[in-house]
Amino acid sequence: GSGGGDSKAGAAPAEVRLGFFPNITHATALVGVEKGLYAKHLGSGTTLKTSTFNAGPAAIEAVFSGAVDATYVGPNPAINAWSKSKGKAIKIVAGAASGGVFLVVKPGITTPEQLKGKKIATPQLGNTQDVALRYWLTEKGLKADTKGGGDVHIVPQENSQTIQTFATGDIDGAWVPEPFASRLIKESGGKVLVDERDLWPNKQFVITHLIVRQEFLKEHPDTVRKLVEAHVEANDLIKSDPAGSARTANAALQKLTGKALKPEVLDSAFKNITFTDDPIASSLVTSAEHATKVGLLDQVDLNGIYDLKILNEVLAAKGQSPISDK
Amino acid sequence: MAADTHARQIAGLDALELAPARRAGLLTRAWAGTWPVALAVALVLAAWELVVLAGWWPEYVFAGPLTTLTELGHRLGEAEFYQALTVTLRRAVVGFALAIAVGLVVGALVSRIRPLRRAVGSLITGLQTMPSIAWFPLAILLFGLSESAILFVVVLGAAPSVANGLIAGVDYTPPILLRAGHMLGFRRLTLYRHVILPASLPSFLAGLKQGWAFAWRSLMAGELLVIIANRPSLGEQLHFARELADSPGLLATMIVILVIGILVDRLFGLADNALRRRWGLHQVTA
Amino acid sequence: MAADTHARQIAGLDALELAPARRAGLLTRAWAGTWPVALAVALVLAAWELVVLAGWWPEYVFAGPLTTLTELGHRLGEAEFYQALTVTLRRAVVGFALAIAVGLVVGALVSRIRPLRRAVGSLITGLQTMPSIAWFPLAILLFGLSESAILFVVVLGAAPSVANGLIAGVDYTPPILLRAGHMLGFRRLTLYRHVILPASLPSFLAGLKQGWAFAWRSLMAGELLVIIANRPSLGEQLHFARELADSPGLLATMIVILVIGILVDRLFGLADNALRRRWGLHQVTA
Amino acid sequence: MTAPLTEQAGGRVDGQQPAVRLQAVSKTYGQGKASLLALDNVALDVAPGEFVCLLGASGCGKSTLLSLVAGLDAPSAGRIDVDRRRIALMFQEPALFPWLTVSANVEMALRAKGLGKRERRARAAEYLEIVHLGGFGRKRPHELSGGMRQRVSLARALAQDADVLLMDEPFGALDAMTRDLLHDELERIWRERDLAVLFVTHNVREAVRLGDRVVLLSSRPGRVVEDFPVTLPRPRRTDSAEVAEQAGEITQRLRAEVMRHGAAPNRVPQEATPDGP
Amino acid sequence: MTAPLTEQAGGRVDGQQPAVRLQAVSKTYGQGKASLLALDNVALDVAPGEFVCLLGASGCGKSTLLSLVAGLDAPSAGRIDVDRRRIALMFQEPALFPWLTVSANVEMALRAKGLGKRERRARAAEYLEIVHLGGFGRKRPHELSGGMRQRVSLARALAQDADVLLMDEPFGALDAMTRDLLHDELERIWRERDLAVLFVTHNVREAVRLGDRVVLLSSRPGRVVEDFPVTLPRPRRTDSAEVAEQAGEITQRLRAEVMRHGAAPNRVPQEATPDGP
Ligand SMILES: Nc1ncnc2c1ncn2[C@@H]1O[C@H](COP(=O)(O)OP(=O)(O)OP(=O)(O)O)[C@@H](O)[C@H]1O
Ligand SMILES: Nc1ncnc2c1ncn2[C@@H]1O[C@H](COP(=O)(O)OP(=O)(O)OP(=O)(O)O)[C@@H](O)[C@H]1O
Ligand SMILES: [Mg+2]
Ligand SMILES: [Mg+2]
Repeated sequence: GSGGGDSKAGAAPAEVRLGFFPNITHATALVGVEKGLYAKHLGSGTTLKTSTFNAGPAAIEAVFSGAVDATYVGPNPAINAWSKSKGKAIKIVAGAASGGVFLVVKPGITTPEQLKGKKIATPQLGNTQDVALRYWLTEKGLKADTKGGGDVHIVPQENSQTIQTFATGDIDGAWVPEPFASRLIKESGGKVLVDERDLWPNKQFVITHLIVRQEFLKEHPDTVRKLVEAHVEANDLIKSDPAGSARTANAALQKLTGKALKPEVLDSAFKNITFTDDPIASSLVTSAEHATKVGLLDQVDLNGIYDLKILNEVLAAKGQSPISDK
Repeated sequence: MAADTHARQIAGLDALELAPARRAGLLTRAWAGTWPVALAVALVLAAWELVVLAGWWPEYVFAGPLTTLTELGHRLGEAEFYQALTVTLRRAVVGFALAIAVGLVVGALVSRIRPLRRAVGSLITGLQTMPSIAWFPLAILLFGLSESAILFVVVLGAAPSVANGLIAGVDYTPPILLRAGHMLGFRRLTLYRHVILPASLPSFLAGLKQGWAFAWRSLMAGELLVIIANRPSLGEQLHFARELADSPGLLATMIVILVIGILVDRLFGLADNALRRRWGLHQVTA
Repeated sequence: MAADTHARQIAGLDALELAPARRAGLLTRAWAGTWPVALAVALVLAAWELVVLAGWWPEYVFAGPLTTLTELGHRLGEAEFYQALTVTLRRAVVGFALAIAVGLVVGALVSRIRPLRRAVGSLITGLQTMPSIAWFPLAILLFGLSESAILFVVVLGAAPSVANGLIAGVDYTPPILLRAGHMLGFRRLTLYRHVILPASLPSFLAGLKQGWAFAWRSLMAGELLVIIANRPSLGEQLHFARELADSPGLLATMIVILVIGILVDRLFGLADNALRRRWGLHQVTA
Repeated sequence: MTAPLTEQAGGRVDGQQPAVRLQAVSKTYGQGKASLLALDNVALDVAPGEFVCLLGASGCGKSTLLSLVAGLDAPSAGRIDVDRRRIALMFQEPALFPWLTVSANVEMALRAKGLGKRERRARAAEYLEIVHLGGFGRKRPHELSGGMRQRVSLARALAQDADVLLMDEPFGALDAMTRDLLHDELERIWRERDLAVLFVTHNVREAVRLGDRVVLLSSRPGRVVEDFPVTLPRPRRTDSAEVAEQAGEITQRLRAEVMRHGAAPNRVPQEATPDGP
Repeated sequence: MTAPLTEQAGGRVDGQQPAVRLQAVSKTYGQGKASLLALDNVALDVAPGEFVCLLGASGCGKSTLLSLVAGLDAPSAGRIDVDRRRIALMFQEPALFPWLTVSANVEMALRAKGLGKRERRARAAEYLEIVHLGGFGRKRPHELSGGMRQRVSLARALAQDADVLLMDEPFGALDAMTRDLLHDELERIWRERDLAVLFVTHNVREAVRLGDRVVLLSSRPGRVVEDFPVTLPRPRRTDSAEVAEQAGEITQRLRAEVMRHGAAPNRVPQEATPDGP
């Protein structure tokens, strides 16, 4: 299906459908939509239609079926979509956010050794945080198998459930993204044992990026360029006015989910996330390697998953240096 | 006379079971209908408050009645709540209506055509056990990100119940009535319309009730499929309340869902009472 | 004799409707039971393959029957599949059994005690419409990360159906049988045991069938609640298949769920046939 | 009008406490305009060991009266006293439990007595033998003919071993032969057990054949219009001349009663007449 | 044994095509050991416009025979031909639709004829009037007495306006008076419409009062054992001496037939005897 691509290659489509999650790590989209940046860049010929998803699978289903043309997602769904479609379905055209992931534990725990025999939650078996935790544990000489056994018991469960089980003492820690990390700290007195940024070169690793349907990219490169322009402007806005952007994002969240984040959680979470146009390709590839190493992913060839040509053109036009897809 | 009077013999529960319903005054009846509900609500609230006061869990994990009701009151004061309610109810009604239509046709065909029944009869229950999320990819493939995708999931959830209710009713139609209908010259469609359908009505109604429950649950899941901007829905609210581990929000949404479920049950109850009155079943158990 | 014979008058569908079931040979009957199913499966596979051949969607979005069946065969060859199946089925059976017990007790009480019915009768349908995910937080609070939490969700999903089935059956018990039971000296519990329960059996069975569907769906959702070490489950597999956008995996899991649903329906079908034979309902519609 | 009848009925009790006593019993079905006065100010006594037959046009309230006595329904006015005894009621329909075999249906009547399973089965077989259905115990109700079902229902009522037996057209669906045989059986059991029987029938000869008294009900509202004592010596035979003669008399009276209501005896009265004309 | 009877039955047709013809009809219920031969090699003709009454002990297969003729069941052997005519069957039970009012129940019989709603209602009212239930049209079946329900069922059967009318103990639950009135009505309608009637009853007088022929069935297996022509001039009266006399004769024969089967006429035969002794 070619969804919104109802015109010939090159011509602007009547509509572009963009997906994102009502989630603080998707602040680029939240701010961009709230401030009308996408609409502005797309111009009058093309209308923006946004779709919000509750999680990665729904977003990928929508991309696969041609129901959206571009969407913000995390690294896992992107790798999935790439490998399941054998490199045919999507391209990553820009990065959006980095960081904002922590291992939060009960106050008593201060060293990795103390995690022995403890239960640690991750958002989902085999997702980036799950892989990161497992890899980190092997580095520290602790064993954890994919079935929940070993020195440390890894309990994959939804983040909301983590909030609850951490409070009731069912788990001893969690490797989770924002805003859940901040909530564990602020609400349940959790302590940060690991800031995942510390594990990566330049303290940078991808948490959100923008993917586009390959077909759409082929047919409407200009429209994608306009999307990327808006995307870059949104990130620039966030960088230049973090406090204001945080409020904008929170207002958008309120609109979408009916519930805004508490100010202290919002501030702390926003501070821990870096918004960047760089998809930090190296972290994606390394993460995939780690996943393979801990036995959660078959060897996957990520070569060609990035198409940063448009991004680099946009950056060049703004006089910024190009970004590598390696 | 020392003999026991019957009034005493059938006292208590049995009197209740067998005595005919005497029409009491309107006020008395209203009161009889209200106090048990009021009492039940009061008991639940009290127990809930007690649990919270016991302090087993922090309030942000398990909100107390006060917090929850405040949250609910807050929501009731906002236009968004009513928008969400309208959107969800509209979807539920449309989806359910479609499911009834589909279920009726499928149930009617399957119940009377033997090879078809052999072929796909069991499939109906099979489909019923299929969780909604399994249909999501197909729904999106077929309908894209549209209302239709939601309705598709709702129909797939509810239609099997409706069909199964009808089939059960048909199977348990008293043979003597079928024979009577046959002798009156009714065949196939007319037999269906004049004999089988009315005779199956009680069972069909039960199927509808179950179908509504399936439809509603499927809807709650399905509303996450397509989150349409500026069109809030109950399913979405439920999900986000949970996603954000927002205990008062979750409990408030649960109350709303419960209340809707109860109201719908009352509607079914009215239909059911009318039916039983017609069939002369109310006299004994009323 | 030029007159129409009856054989001709009741030809076709009506003969099927009204003629008594003649017991045919074992082989003939087996064949009559098999060919419609075989045909249905063949038709579905053919249609599926056609859709895939038409190429509307790439294979990674909507896997064809060959890919899916290969994937399924692959799974069937692995021990993990059988572990998952065992775990899930055990949970389903235990949860369902609990739900039946709870549903029976609640249904029996609510159907016969009038104030209770007024108070919580409608709540049953209310609870039935509550999506499983709404119960997750409560399940965890009450049972921690354990099997019990899963069972809790399953019971809450299925028990209302069972109770509602029983209540419907009780409401539609023919008054004459209640009166007969009363005259035989049965009261309350004995009336229940000897008259009302058996008379409600058809409706109760229908309720059980719906209850199973609810139990199964709740289980599929609930199995994500507590992913326990070394214990794979069907619900988990379904979820992961979707999570990983793994179309063949998802379809294979759906087939497994469908087959289980169909088998369970057959079990219910057997019970139902036995019941109808007893009641003398098979003669006309068989 | 009913007062002398009450005395007449009461007079037959001979000082003994009646097994069943109805005093000024009325029964109205429904409410408002659609209401129907089925029984009006009925007084009736049945002495222990007495066999009372009830006659009346179709729809005059006979079944209603039995279900009031059985306690299945409450009278709208008046008072019903039943001596502390077990009552059995044989309904106008067979009212068998379709999910039980014929034998099990009869056994249900024996459950209340706390008999063992085997004992119950043996007793049920005896009763089925009495109604000439020996050997049909393992069939199910739907496999029986109408008359056979009625006999199972009779066996069940007899098996209850009650002190007061209410019977609503128990032999209506039976051929004359079987009926005669069952008359003998019923009479024997009534004698042996010293039963009080209230027996509804449309067959006047049957009433005379069996009853100590034949009570005639009027139509809509049902009232006791006549109470015929039957003093013929027992055993009586349905086709004997004496029975025929008395039956003829009663039929005359019945005919007059029905005629009094006009050619269409079952028209709904324009208004319920709570106290009669 | 049945061969001469067949001829006797066939002889009455006088060259005309019979409305109903049964030839060597047998019906077995069930299978194997539990099987029961309900009808055995029955031959019977009913001429157009003929009124045939069927007598027999309880459970001898009368209802089975009617449902075979009505086409509700298929014979196990033999052949049933019904002249291209509409058949109406009044069941032994009332078989009313509980969800419909009395009037609507009767109207159902008129639907097949494509009458308009108002016309249907008017006609239904007429038929209810005929069975003396005028004014009860808006009640529901459960609000009627047993005999009233039976009359509604009669009204429904009459309303069908069929050419062949099968009636299974239609007046079993009625008092003698109402019965007499309905006999007259039925006879009138039979005359006017030139109906072929097959009428099951346990009342021998009723059979003689109404029938052109009275056919006697034996018990288990049901066979035609005798075919009495009734030549009394019409109009006849149930309580007339002639009717009583002929009824007496038939009763004698019936009694002999039942006796032939022993005191317990309804014992299950040890083995099904497909071809008779
Ligand atoms: N449940 C009911 N609701 C309303 N009216 C009723 C009900 N039962 C009986 N009636 C009415 O009460 C009157 C008496 O009914 P009942 O059944 O007692 O008559 P019956 O004497 O037994 O007649 P039959 O000989 O025909 O059985 C009838 O007119 C009937 O319509
Ligand atoms: N559906 C059935 N299944 C098995 N046996 C049956 C069935 N219907 C009738 N029978 C048997 O067939 C025989 C004849 O039954 P049928 O109903 O024709 O008798 P009937 O002459 O109408 O008796 P009655 O005067 O008591 O109504 C009976 O022995 C009965 O047990
Ligand atoms: Mg009666
Ligand atoms: Mg019969």
